[in-house]
Amino acid sequence: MPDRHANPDAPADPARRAVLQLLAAAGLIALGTGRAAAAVPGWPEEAFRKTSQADALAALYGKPLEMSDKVTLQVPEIAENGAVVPVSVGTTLPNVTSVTLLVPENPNTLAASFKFGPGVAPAVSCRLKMAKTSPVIAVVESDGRLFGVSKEVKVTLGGCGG
Amino acid sequence: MTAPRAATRRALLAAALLLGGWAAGAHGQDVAAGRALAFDRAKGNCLACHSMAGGDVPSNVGPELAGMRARFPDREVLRAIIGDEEARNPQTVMPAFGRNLILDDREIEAVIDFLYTL
Amino acid sequence: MPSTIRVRATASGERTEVQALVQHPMESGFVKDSNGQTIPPHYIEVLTFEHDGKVLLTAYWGPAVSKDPYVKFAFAGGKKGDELKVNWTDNLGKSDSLAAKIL
Amino acid sequence: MRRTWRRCALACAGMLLLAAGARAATEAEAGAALRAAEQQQAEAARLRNRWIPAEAALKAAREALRTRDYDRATELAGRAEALARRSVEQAREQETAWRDAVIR
Amino acid sequence: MRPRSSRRARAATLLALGAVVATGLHPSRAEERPDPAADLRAFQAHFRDRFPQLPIAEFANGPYAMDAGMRQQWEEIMQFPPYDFAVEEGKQAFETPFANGKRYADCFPEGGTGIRQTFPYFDTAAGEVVTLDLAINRCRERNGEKPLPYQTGLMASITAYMAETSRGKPFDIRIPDDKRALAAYEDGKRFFYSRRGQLNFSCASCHVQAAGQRLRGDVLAPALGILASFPIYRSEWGSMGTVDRRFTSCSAQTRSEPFAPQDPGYRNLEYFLSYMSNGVPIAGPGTRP
Repeated sequence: MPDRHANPDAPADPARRAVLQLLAAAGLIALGTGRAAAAVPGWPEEAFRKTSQADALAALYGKPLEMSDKVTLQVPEIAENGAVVPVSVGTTLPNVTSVTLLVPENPNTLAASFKFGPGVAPAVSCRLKMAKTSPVIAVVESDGRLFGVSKEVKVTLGGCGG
Repeated sequence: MTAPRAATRRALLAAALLLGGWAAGAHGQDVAAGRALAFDRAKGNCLACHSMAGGDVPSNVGPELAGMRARFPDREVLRAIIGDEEARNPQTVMPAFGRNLILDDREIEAVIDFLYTL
Repeated sequence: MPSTIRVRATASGERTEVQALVQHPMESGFVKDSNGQTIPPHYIEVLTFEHDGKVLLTAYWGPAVSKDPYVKFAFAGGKKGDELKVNWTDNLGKSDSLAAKIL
Repeated sequence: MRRTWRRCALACAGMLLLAAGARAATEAEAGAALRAAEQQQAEAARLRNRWIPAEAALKAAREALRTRDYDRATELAGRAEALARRSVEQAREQETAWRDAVIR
Repeated sequence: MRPRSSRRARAATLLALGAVVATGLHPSRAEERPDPAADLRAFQAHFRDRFPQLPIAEFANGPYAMDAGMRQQWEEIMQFPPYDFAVEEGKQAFETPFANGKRYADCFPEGGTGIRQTFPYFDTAAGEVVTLDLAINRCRERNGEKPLPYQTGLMASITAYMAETSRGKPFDIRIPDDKRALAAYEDGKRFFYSRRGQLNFSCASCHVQAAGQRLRGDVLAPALGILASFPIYRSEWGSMGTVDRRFTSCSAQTRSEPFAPQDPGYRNLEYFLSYMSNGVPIAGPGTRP
């Protein structure tokens, strides 16, 4: 058979491997190595390099964060797979200009940041990778101030061993 | 190679353990090694099916591993379950760690030492 | 070549809901291939949605966004038949864009 | 019980002797061990029940033999043989045992 | 392409069924003869008893039918499933003529639309089980094209498209009154229940005995309906995979050397599993963790 030796799953599943290696590399700043091109203008490179929540937020916004129950964050309690964790953020706060998602236990804390134009509803959904069990922090910029909420997502590996 | 008679096998095992223990030194090391084996996905991978302290996963294929010394006062019973549960319960989904050479005798003893701390 | 971008934008009343899926490996740079070689980081950095000459949403992404990334948001003011422009650029300087009709 | 202890003591002595007098395996011994393992694995293949660890140990044994590490080749071939033997045993048992698992 | 002369087979199985009911006895194990219809009733009754609240159609959704937390994530992902790209690619390939001007549609009944639920079938002329994937490659070869690799890529895309045109149609697998067909069925059944590999698992160990239970982050899918969502996009793979890919990785996970894709052993297993799922609607392509 033509693809007998082209087993796409040998030796280990790539996504699982990815998560494992994210784990192994946690704490290392590997981002930026091997970059072939300069960052797209406007992309907050500095913030994406940070490995702590405080540093990432400082680089991105430079202002303090307060927790607020006016920000809603929908994440699973147990991620079905750390490679694809659905995340939804919403808020009742007014004049929202941006939403940022942080995963403190990932090698680099900042996962994604969304800038909202006028007329856009203050809510966004996306899918994130998580290296291991970690809080997910959603930060909403409203009237120039930062409000956040944090929820833990449990990430476990798949059942079958290596 | 047919299986050696039970008594001989026990004797060999005891000898291996004596010598092994002598070489490895402290008993605490066996517990640590047993824990590592139990958690290692390529070895015991106990967490795949059982939840247990320190495991942080919700597996429920097998019973939770807790109160092991009370549940299994006889070490031999626990050894038999890990080694070849199919011999006791032909329809079990528990792999035969000993019979199928997933863990060797010393590794099984270390896992038991660890399980007795739960 | 089919586009790397798939968009579903549906208007109902004042509100237009936008969902997009992009075909992209989103390599983190932490993964090794089967030969033990590190796969270089390759991920979308910026994704934008434009409507009627105005930028609605700008997504700044890092390597922690999932493979074949997805995003959903909504805005006021879109009409059926309007054009929605989507564009992404990645860290290797590659990019793609698509103009989708609002349904 | 006493017999067990006597056996234990004997086995201890034996193992110590083995350890002390451990002598390098020869190419012939390694080759013989590998052939024995290959024979078992061929039977497992015939029964369509080869185990991945058996195949891996066999491959590693061949490699060790190629690099003239006869001790390692002998040890790995021994492991491969034991694994392959068990896989053959499993396949033979399952020829009838599977029926007991059928939903009925 | 598919011979539809199984009325006799059904009459025969009905007769056999009647005999079993009449005597009120299971055939004793020693003299066991293949009785697919009785097997099917027992198999589906087992899962109905085990998950009484679940309508049969839900079994197509595997772990997502078993666990609320997983279902919620699935619903999020289904808002824009990652297999969309594959369906698009598959549709394009399906509609593109071969070099000789013929198309896939020419190889299949109904032009290849809405027929996924009839695969695999037993080809009484050739005396073997034919899966959809095998039929696709044979179609290619008959038309002078090279066969596709079986586990992922274009094969997954084409079967994804063909599955999508068959959504909601219940599995309709037939076992003709043919000794070879019964033997193929029995071989698949034997494989399903046989312990294999160093971990000593049969398919049934996980997907019957531990169905619905948690294995770390995973929830084990019930065997009933397990192939109804194929091909699948698995987050674990980060790509599409066919039934062959799943069988191969399942084998490897039990530390058993996988067969080659489309090995008769795997085809017979697919035949057995699909027949056991008769009545479960096609829901493919699907997503899985």
